[in-house]
Amino acid sequence: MMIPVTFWSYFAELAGCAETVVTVSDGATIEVLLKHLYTSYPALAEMRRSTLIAVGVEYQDGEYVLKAGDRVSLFPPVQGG
Amino acid sequence: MMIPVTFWSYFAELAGCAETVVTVSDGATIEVLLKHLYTSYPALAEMRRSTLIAVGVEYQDGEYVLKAGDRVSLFPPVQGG
Amino acid sequence: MKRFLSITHDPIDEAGLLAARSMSAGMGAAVYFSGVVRAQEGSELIVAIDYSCFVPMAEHQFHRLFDQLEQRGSVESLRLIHRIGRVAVGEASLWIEVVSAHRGEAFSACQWVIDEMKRVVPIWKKPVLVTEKPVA
Amino acid sequence: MKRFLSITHDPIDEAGLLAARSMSAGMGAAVYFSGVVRAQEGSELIVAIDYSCFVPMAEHQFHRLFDQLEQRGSVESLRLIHRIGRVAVGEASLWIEVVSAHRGEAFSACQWVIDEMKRVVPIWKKPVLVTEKPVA
Repeated sequence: MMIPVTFWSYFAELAGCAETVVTVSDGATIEVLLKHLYTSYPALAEMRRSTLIAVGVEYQDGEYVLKAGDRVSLFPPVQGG
Repeated sequence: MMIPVTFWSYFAELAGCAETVVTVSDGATIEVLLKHLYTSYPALAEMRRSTLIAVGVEYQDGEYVLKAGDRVSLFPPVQGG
Repeated sequence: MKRFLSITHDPIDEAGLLAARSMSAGMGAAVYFSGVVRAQEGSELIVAIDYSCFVPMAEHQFHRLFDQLEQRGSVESLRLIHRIGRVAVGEASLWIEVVSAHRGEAFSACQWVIDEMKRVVPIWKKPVLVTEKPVA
Repeated sequence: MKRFLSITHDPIDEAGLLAARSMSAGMGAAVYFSGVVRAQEGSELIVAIDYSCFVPMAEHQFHRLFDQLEQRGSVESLRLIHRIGRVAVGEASLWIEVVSAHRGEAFSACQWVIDEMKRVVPIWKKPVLVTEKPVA
Protein backbone atom coordinates (compact mmCIF):
# COMPACT_ATOMS: atom_id res chain seq x y z
CA MET A 1 0.00 0.00 0.00
CA MET A 2 1.47 3.35 -1.01
CA ILE A 3 0.66 6.17 1.37
CA PRO A 4 1.41 9.77 0.35
CA VAL A 5 2.75 11.86 3.22
CA THR A 6 2.86 15.66 3.34
CA PHE A 7 5.10 17.69 5.65
CA TRP A 8 3.78 21.11 6.69
CA SER A 9 5.49 24.25 8.00
CA TYR A 10 9.13 23.75 9.00
CA PHE A 11 8.75 19.98 8.91
CA ALA A 12 9.16 20.33 5.13
CA GLU A 13 12.51 22.07 5.72
CA LEU A 14 13.58 19.40 8.21
CA ALA A 15 12.64 16.65 5.76
CA GLY A 16 14.11 18.47 2.79
CA CYS A 17 10.89 17.96 0.84
CA ALA A 18 7.20 18.76 1.22
CA GLU A 19 5.91 15.34 0.15
CA THR A 20 6.94 11.73 -0.03
CA VAL A 21 5.34 8.31 -0.48
CA VAL A 22 5.78 5.48 2.02
CA THR A 23 5.05 1.86 1.20
CA VAL A 24 3.53 -0.10 4.09
CA SER A 25 1.89 -3.53 4.27
CA ASP A 26 -1.91 -3.87 4.54
CA GLY A 27 -3.20 -3.28 8.05
CA ALA A 28 -0.21 -1.13 9.01
CA THR A 29 -0.80 1.57 11.61
CA ILE A 30 0.47 5.12 11.58
CA GLU A 31 3.02 3.92 14.15
CA VAL A 32 4.47 1.62 11.50
CA LEU A 33 4.45 4.36 8.86
CA LEU A 34 6.29 6.70 11.27
CA LYS A 35 9.00 4.07 11.82
CA HIS A 36 9.64 3.99 8.08
CA LEU A 37 9.59 7.77 7.85
CA TYR A 38 11.91 8.37 10.77
CA THR A 39 14.52 6.09 9.21
CA SER A 40 14.50 8.19 6.04
CA TYR A 41 14.12 11.56 7.81
CA PRO A 42 16.02 11.44 11.13
CA ALA A 43 15.54 15.21 11.68
CA LEU A 44 11.78 14.57 11.92
CA ALA A 45 12.33 11.78 14.45
CA GLU A 46 13.73 14.37 16.84
CA MET A 47 10.44 16.28 16.66
CA ARG A 48 8.24 13.24 17.36
CA ARG A 49 7.04 14.51 20.74
CA SER A 50 5.68 17.67 19.18
CA THR A 51 4.36 16.14 15.98
CA LEU A 52 0.70 16.33 15.00
CA ILE A 53 -0.66 13.73 12.58
CA ALA A 54 -3.69 13.94 10.33
CA VAL A 55 -5.23 11.51 7.87
CA GLY A 56 -7.10 13.56 5.31
CA VAL A 57 -8.51 16.49 7.31
CA GLU A 58 -8.87 14.70 10.68
CA TYR A 59 -6.37 14.30 13.48
CA GLN A 60 -5.32 10.70 14.17
CA ASP A 61 -2.89 9.00 16.51
CA GLY A 62 -0.38 6.17 16.10
CA GLU A 63 -2.96 3.40 16.46
CA TYR A 64 -4.91 4.44 13.39
CA VAL A 65 -4.97 1.62 10.80
CA LEU A 66 -4.14 2.94 7.35
CA LYS A 67 -6.38 2.24 4.36
CA ALA A 68 -5.67 2.52 0.63
CA GLY A 69 -6.29 6.11 -0.47
CA ASP A 70 -5.32 7.65 2.89
CA ARG A 71 -3.21 10.78 2.75
CA VAL A 72 -1.13 11.47 5.85
CA SER A 73 0.04 14.89 7.07
CA LEU A 74 2.74 15.58 9.65
CA PHE A 75 3.17 18.98 11.19
CA PRO A 76 4.40 20.91 14.22
CA PRO A 77 2.02 22.53 16.76
CA VAL A 78 -0.34 24.96 15.05
CA GLN A 79 -0.02 28.73 15.52
CA GLY A 80 -3.01 30.47 13.98
CA GLY A 81 -4.04 33.97 15.01
CA MET B 1 -27.68 75.07 55.50
CA MET B 2 -29.70 74.63 52.32
CA ILE B 3 -28.82 71.50 50.37
CA PRO B 4 -30.15 71.04 46.83
CA VAL B 5 -31.22 67.47 46.10
CA THR B 6 -31.78 65.96 42.64
CA PHE B 7 -33.81 62.83 41.95
CA TRP B 8 -32.76 60.81 38.92
CA SER B 9 -34.58 58.26 36.75
CA TYR B 10 -37.90 57.04 38.20
CA PHE B 11 -37.06 58.54 41.58
CA ALA B 12 -38.20 61.86 40.05
CA GLU B 13 -41.56 60.30 39.25
CA LEU B 14 -41.85 58.82 42.76
CA ALA B 15 -41.01 62.20 44.29
CA GLY B 16 -43.23 64.12 41.88
CA CYS B 17 -40.36 66.48 41.10
CA ALA B 18 -36.76 66.30 39.86
CA GLU B 19 -35.26 68.68 42.41
CA THR B 20 -35.88 70.02 45.87
CA VAL B 21 -33.98 71.87 48.59
CA VAL B 22 -33.62 70.52 52.12
CA THR B 23 -32.62 72.67 55.08
CA VAL B 24 -30.38 70.91 57.60
CA SER B 25 -28.31 72.17 60.52
CA ASP B 26 -24.52 72.50 60.25
CA GLY B 27 -22.71 69.21 60.73
CA ALA B 28 -25.71 67.18 59.55
CA THR B 29 -25.01 63.87 57.82
CA ILE B 30 -26.69 62.45 54.75
CA GLU B 31 -28.59 60.21 57.19
CA VAL B 32 -30.19 63.31 58.67
CA LEU B 33 -30.98 64.76 55.25
CA LEU B 34 -32.63 61.48 54.22
CA LYS B 35 -34.87 61.57 57.31
CA HIS B 36 -36.13 65.00 56.25
CA LEU B 37 -36.58 63.85 52.65
CA TYR B 38 -38.40 60.65 53.49
CA THR B 39 -40.97 62.58 55.55
CA SER B 40 -41.75 64.76 52.52
CA TYR B 41 -41.48 61.96 49.94
CA PRO B 42 -42.74 58.70 51.49
CA ALA B 43 -42.63 56.89 48.11
CA LEU B 44 -38.84 57.36 48.13
CA ALA B 45 -38.59 55.97 51.66
CA GLU B 46 -39.86 52.64 50.34
CA MET B 47 -36.90 52.52 47.94
CA ARG B 48 -34.25 53.24 50.57
CA ARG B 49 -32.66 49.79 50.34
CA SER B 50 -32.00 50.27 46.65
CA THR B 51 -31.07 53.94 46.74
CA LEU B 52 -27.68 55.22 45.60
CA ILE B 53 -26.46 58.53 46.95
CA ALA B 54 -23.93 60.93 45.46
CA VAL B 55 -22.55 64.26 46.61
CA GLY B 56 -21.44 66.12 43.52
CA VAL B 57 -20.08 63.38 41.25
CA GLU B 58 -18.89 60.96 43.96
CA TYR B 59 -20.77 58.21 45.73
CA GLN B 60 -21.25 58.73 49.47
CA ASP B 61 -23.03 56.91 52.26
CA GLY B 62 -25.21 58.00 55.18
CA GLU B 63 -22.29 58.96 57.40
CA TYR B 64 -21.02 61.68 55.05
CA VAL B 65 -21.09 65.11 56.77
CA LEU B 66 -22.67 67.72 54.53
CA LYS B 67 -20.94 71.00 53.76
CA ALA B 68 -22.32 74.26 52.39
CA GLY B 69 -22.33 74.05 48.60
CA ASP B 70 -22.88 70.28 48.46
CA ARG B 71 -25.35 69.02 45.90
CA VAL B 72 -26.91 65.65 46.67
CA SER B 73 -28.26 63.15 44.14
CA LEU B 74 -30.54 60.19 44.85
CA PHE B 75 -31.10 57.49 42.30
CA PRO B 76 -32.00 53.85 41.76
CA PRO B 77 -29.43 51.21 40.69
CA VAL B 78 -27.74 52.20 37.46
CA GLN B 79 -28.41 50.37 34.19
CA GLY B 80 -25.98 51.51 31.54
CA GLY B 81 -25.23 49.45 28.49
CA MET C 1 -3.38 55.26 27.85
CA LYS C 2 -5.25 57.02 25.08
CA ARG C 3 -8.88 57.47 25.96
CA PHE C 4 -11.94 58.72 24.19
CA LEU C 5 -15.29 59.07 25.95
CA SER C 6 -18.52 60.31 24.47
CA ILE C 7 -21.96 60.36 26.05
CA THR C 8 -24.11 61.49 23.19
CA HIS C 9 -27.60 61.72 21.71
CA ASP C 10 -26.22 60.99 18.25
CA PRO C 11 -26.28 57.54 16.66
CA ILE C 12 -23.01 55.64 17.14
CA ASP C 13 -20.98 55.80 13.95
CA GLU C 14 -19.13 52.48 14.12
CA ALA C 15 -17.63 52.86 10.65
CA GLY C 16 -16.26 56.29 11.50
CA LEU C 17 -14.86 55.04 14.80
CA LEU C 18 -13.20 52.16 13.01
CA ALA C 19 -11.64 54.47 10.46
CA ALA C 20 -10.23 56.63 13.26
CA ARG C 21 -8.58 53.70 15.04
CA SER C 22 -4.86 53.92 15.68
CA MET C 23 -2.63 51.13 16.95
CA SER C 24 1.09 51.38 17.53
CA ALA C 25 3.44 48.68 16.25
CA GLY C 26 3.60 46.93 19.64
CA MET C 27 -0.13 46.32 19.79
CA GLY C 28 -1.56 42.99 18.67
CA ALA C 29 -5.21 42.98 19.72
CA ALA C 30 -8.28 45.15 19.31
CA VAL C 31 -11.49 43.99 20.96
CA TYR C 32 -14.76 45.77 20.20
CA PHE C 33 -18.12 45.46 21.81
CA SER C 34 -21.31 46.76 20.33
CA GLY C 35 -24.39 46.64 22.55
CA VAL C 36 -27.64 46.84 20.64
CA VAL C 37 -31.18 47.47 21.91
CA ARG C 38 -33.18 44.23 21.75
CA ALA C 39 -36.85 43.93 20.82
CA GLN C 40 -37.61 42.38 24.17
CA GLU C 41 -36.97 43.79 27.64
CA GLY C 42 -37.85 41.20 30.24
CA SER C 43 -41.18 39.80 29.05
CA GLU C 44 -42.32 42.90 27.16
CA LEU C 45 -41.99 43.80 23.51
CA ILE C 46 -40.41 47.19 23.08
CA VAL C 47 -39.66 49.57 20.22
CA ALA C 48 -36.91 51.57 21.91
CA ILE C 49 -35.18 52.40 25.17
CA ASP C 50 -35.02 55.90 26.61
CA TYR C 51 -31.64 56.29 28.28
CA SER C 52 -31.30 59.01 30.91
CA CYS C 53 -27.98 60.04 32.40
CA PHE C 54 -26.50 62.24 35.11
CA VAL C 55 -23.86 63.34 32.65
CA PRO C 56 -21.16 65.07 34.78
CA MET C 57 -21.16 62.19 37.27
CA ALA C 58 -21.23 59.58 34.49
CA GLU C 59 -18.19 61.19 32.85
CA HIS C 60 -16.39 61.37 36.18
CA GLN C 61 -17.15 57.73 37.03
CA PHE C 62 -16.12 56.55 33.56
CA HIS C 63 -12.79 58.37 33.94
CA ARG C 64 -12.27 56.80 37.36
CA LEU C 65 -12.66 53.39 35.71
CA PHE C 66 -10.29 54.41 32.93
CA ASP C 67 -7.77 55.58 35.57
CA GLN C 68 -7.88 52.15 37.18
CA LEU C 69 -7.39 50.48 33.83
CA GLU C 70 -4.49 52.78 33.03
CA GLN C 71 -2.74 51.70 36.21
CA ARG C 72 -2.73 48.10 34.99
CA GLY C 73 -0.51 49.41 32.19
CA SER C 74 -1.50 46.91 29.53
CA VAL C 75 -4.09 48.88 27.56
CA GLU C 76 -2.86 51.33 24.91
CA SER C 77 -6.20 52.80 23.99
CA LEU C 78 -9.78 52.73 25.19
CA ARG C 79 -12.67 54.31 23.34
CA LEU C 80 -16.20 54.26 24.73
CA ILE C 81 -19.40 55.78 23.38
CA HIS C 82 -22.67 55.56 25.28
CA ARG C 83 -25.74 56.86 23.58
CA ILE C 84 -28.47 58.56 25.63
CA GLY C 85 -32.00 59.65 24.80
CA ARG C 86 -34.22 57.40 22.69
CA VAL C 87 -32.41 54.46 21.08
CA ALA C 88 -34.54 52.34 18.74
CA VAL C 89 -34.50 48.53 18.68
CA GLY C 90 -31.62 47.37 16.50
CA GLU C 91 -29.51 50.47 17.17
CA ALA C 92 -26.36 50.46 19.29
CA SER C 93 -26.51 52.07 22.73
CA LEU C 94 -22.92 51.27 23.66
CA TRP C 95 -19.67 50.81 21.75
CA ILE C 96 -16.32 50.01 23.32
CA GLU C 97 -12.94 49.36 21.80
CA VAL C 98 -9.87 48.23 23.72
CA VAL C 99 -6.43 48.06 22.09
CA SER C 100 -3.74 46.09 23.85
CA ALA C 101 -0.58 44.13 23.14
CA HIS C 102 -2.27 40.79 23.78
CA ARG C 103 -5.80 39.55 23.35
CA GLY C 104 -6.25 38.29 26.91
CA GLU C 105 -5.76 41.80 28.28
CA ALA C 106 -8.01 43.34 25.65
CA PHE C 107 -10.88 40.91 26.28
CA SER C 108 -10.64 41.20 30.05
CA ALA C 109 -10.35 45.00 30.05
CA CYS C 110 -13.36 45.35 27.74
CA GLN C 111 -15.52 43.10 29.90
CA TRP C 112 -14.29 44.74 33.09
CA VAL C 113 -15.27 48.20 31.86
CA ILE C 114 -18.78 47.00 30.99
CA ASP C 115 -19.22 45.24 34.34
CA GLU C 116 -17.99 48.25 36.30
CA MET C 117 -20.05 50.66 34.22
CA LYS C 118 -23.18 48.70 35.10
CA ARG C 119 -22.24 49.09 38.77
CA VAL C 120 -21.26 52.75 39.05
CA VAL C 121 -22.07 54.90 36.01
CA PRO C 122 -25.36 56.77 36.50
CA ILE C 123 -27.28 55.85 33.36
CA TRP C 124 -30.82 54.46 33.45
CA LYS C 125 -33.08 52.69 30.98
CA LYS C 126 -36.78 53.18 30.40
CA PRO C 127 -38.26 50.76 27.88
CA VAL C 128 -40.68 52.18 25.32
CA LEU C 129 -43.39 49.56 24.90
CA VAL C 130 -44.87 48.59 21.55
CA THR C 131 -48.25 49.89 22.70
CA GLU C 132 -47.02 53.38 23.57
CA LYS C 133 -47.45 56.31 21.23
CA PRO C 134 -44.26 57.66 19.73
CA VAL C 135 -42.73 60.81 21.17
CA ALA C 136 -42.64 63.46 18.47
CA MET D 1 -26.18 29.83 13.26
CA LYS D 2 -25.07 31.95 10.35
CA ARG D 3 -21.40 31.41 9.59
CA PHE D 4 -18.88 32.97 7.29
CA LEU D 5 -15.33 31.62 6.99
CA SER D 6 -12.61 32.93 4.78
CA ILE D 7 -8.97 31.86 4.65
CA THR D 8 -7.51 34.36 2.26
CA HIS D 9 -4.40 36.07 0.93
CA ASP D 10 -6.26 39.38 0.69
CA PRO D 11 -6.07 42.10 3.35
CA ILE D 12 -8.94 41.94 5.83
CA ASP D 13 -11.51 44.60 4.96
CA GLU D 14 -12.89 45.41 8.40
CA ALA D 15 -15.02 48.29 7.16
CA GLY D 16 -16.63 46.11 4.50
CA LEU D 17 -17.24 43.34 7.03
CA LEU D 18 -18.85 45.83 9.38
CA ALA D 19 -21.09 47.18 6.65
CA ALA D 20 -22.24 43.63 5.84
CA ARG D 21 -23.17 42.82 9.43
CA SER D 22 -26.71 41.70 10.11
CA MET D 23 -28.33 41.25 13.50
CA SER D 24 -31.90 40.17 14.13
CA ALA D 25 -34.10 42.06 16.61
CA GLY D 26 -33.45 39.55 19.39
CA MET D 27 -29.68 40.08 19.35
CA GLY D 28 -28.09 42.48 21.81
CA ALA D 29 -24.34 41.96 21.53
CA ALA D 30 -21.68 41.94 18.86
CA VAL D 31 -18.10 41.21 19.92
CA TYR D 32 -15.26 41.68 17.43
CA PHE D 33 -11.66 40.71 17.67
CA SER D 34 -8.97 41.99 15.41
CA GLY D 35 -5.56 40.35 15.72
CA VAL D 36 -2.73 42.44 14.32
CA VAL D 37 0.88 41.47 13.54
CA ARG D 38 3.20 43.04 16.14
CA ALA D 39 6.64 44.44 15.45
CA GLN D 40 8.20 41.99 17.87
CA GLU D 41 7.99 38.19 17.85
CA GLY D 42 9.64 36.82 20.95
CA SER D 43 12.85 38.83 21.26
CA GLU D 44 13.24 39.60 17.56
CA LEU D 45 12.16 42.63 15.56
CA ILE D 46 10.14 41.60 12.56
CA VAL D 47 8.60 43.29 9.54
CA ALA D 48 5.97 40.67 8.74
CA ILE D 49 4.76 37.15 9.39
CA ASP D 50 4.42 34.53 6.68
CA TYR D 51 1.36 32.44 7.47
CA SER D 52 1.17 28.99 5.92
CA CYS D 53 -1.93 26.84 6.04
CA PHE D 54 -3.16 23.35 5.18
CA VAL D 55 -6.31 24.92 3.80
CA PRO D 56 -8.77 22.00 3.40
CA MET D 57 -7.99 20.73 6.89
CA ALA D 58 -8.10 24.24 8.36
CA GLU D 59 -11.55 24.82 6.86
CA HIS D 60 -12.74 21.46 8.13
CA GLN D 61 -11.41 22.08 11.63
CA PHE D 62 -12.89 25.58 11.74
CA HIS D 63 -16.28 24.17 10.77
CA ARG D 64 -16.00 21.51 13.48
CA LEU D 65 -15.50 24.31 16.00
CA PHE D 66 -18.43 26.24 14.53
CA ASP D 67 -20.57 23.09 14.78
CA GLN D 68 -19.76 22.82 18.48
CA LEU D 69 -20.63 26.48 18.97
CA GLU D 70 -23.88 26.02 17.09
CA GLN D 71 -24.89 23.26 19.48
CA ARG D 72 -24.69 25.69 22.39
CA GLY D 73 -27.51 27.53 20.63
CA SER D 74 -26.70 31.02 21.86
CA VAL D 75 -24.77 32.45 18.91
CA GLU D 76 -26.73 33.87 15.97
CA SER D 77 -23.79 34.60 13.71
CA LEU D 78 -20.09 33.94 13.56
CA ARG D 79 -17.78 35.43 10.95
CA LEU D 80 -14.09 34.60 10.84
CA ILE D 81 -11.39 35.67 8.42
CA HIS D 82 -7.82 34.39 8.71
CA ARG D 83 -5.28 35.86 6.41
CA ILE D 84 -2.46 33.70 5.04
CA GLY D 85 0.71 34.49 3.13
CA ARG D 86 2.78 37.53 4.09
CA VAL D 87 1.08 39.87 6.59
CA ALA D 88 3.00 43.05 7.39
CA VAL D 89 3.42 44.46 10.88
CA GLY D 90 0.36 46.55 11.74
CA GLU D 91 -1.95 44.57 9.48
CA ALA D 92 -4.66 42.23 10.75
CA SER D 93 -4.11 38.49 10.40
CA LEU D 94 -7.35 37.49 12.09
CA TRP D 95 -10.81 39.01 12.42
CA ILE D 96 -13.70 37.44 14.29
CA GLU D 97 -17.20 38.68 14.97
CA VAL D 98 -19.72 36.94 17.20
CA VAL D 99 -23.34 38.09 17.42
CA SER D 100 -25.41 36.84 20.30
CA ALA D 101 -28.40 37.83 22.44
CA HIS D 102 -26.22 38.64 25.44
CA ARG D 103 -22.69 39.92 25.82
CA GLY D 104 -21.48 37.13 28.11
CA GLU D 105 -22.15 34.53 25.43
CA ALA D 106 -20.60 36.69 22.71
CA PHE D 107 -17.39 37.33 24.66
CA SER D 108 -16.99 33.72 25.71
CA ALA D 109 -17.74 32.31 22.24
CA CYS D 110 -15.25 34.69 20.62
CA GLN D 111 -12.48 33.76 23.05
CA TRP D 112 -13.32 30.07 22.82
CA VAL D 113 -13.01 30.08 19.04
CA ILE D 114 -9.59 31.74 19.24
CA ASP D 115 -8.35 29.33 21.92
CA GLU D 116 -9.56 26.28 20.01
CA MET D 117 -8.22 27.59 16.71
CA LYS D 118 -4.77 27.85 18.28
CA ARG D 119 -5.09 24.21 19.33
CA VAL D 120 -6.44 22.49 16.21
CA VAL D 121 -6.45 24.63 13.05
CA PRO D 122 -3.36 23.89 10.89
CA ILE D 123 -1.94 27.37 10.35
CA TRP D 124 1.71 28.22 11.04
CA LYS D 125 3.69 31.41 11.45
CA LYS D 126 7.14 32.22 10.15
CA PRO D 127 8.44 35.61 11.26
CA VAL D 128 10.17 37.77 8.66
CA LEU D 129 13.08 39.42 10.45
CA VAL D 130 14.05 43.06 9.93
CA THR D 131 17.39 41.94 8.49
CA GLU D 132 15.93 39.71 5.80
CA LYS D 133 15.61 40.83 2.22
CA PRO D 134 12.07 41.35 0.99
CA VAL D 135 10.47 38.68 -1.16
CA ALA D 136 9.61 40.17 -4.55
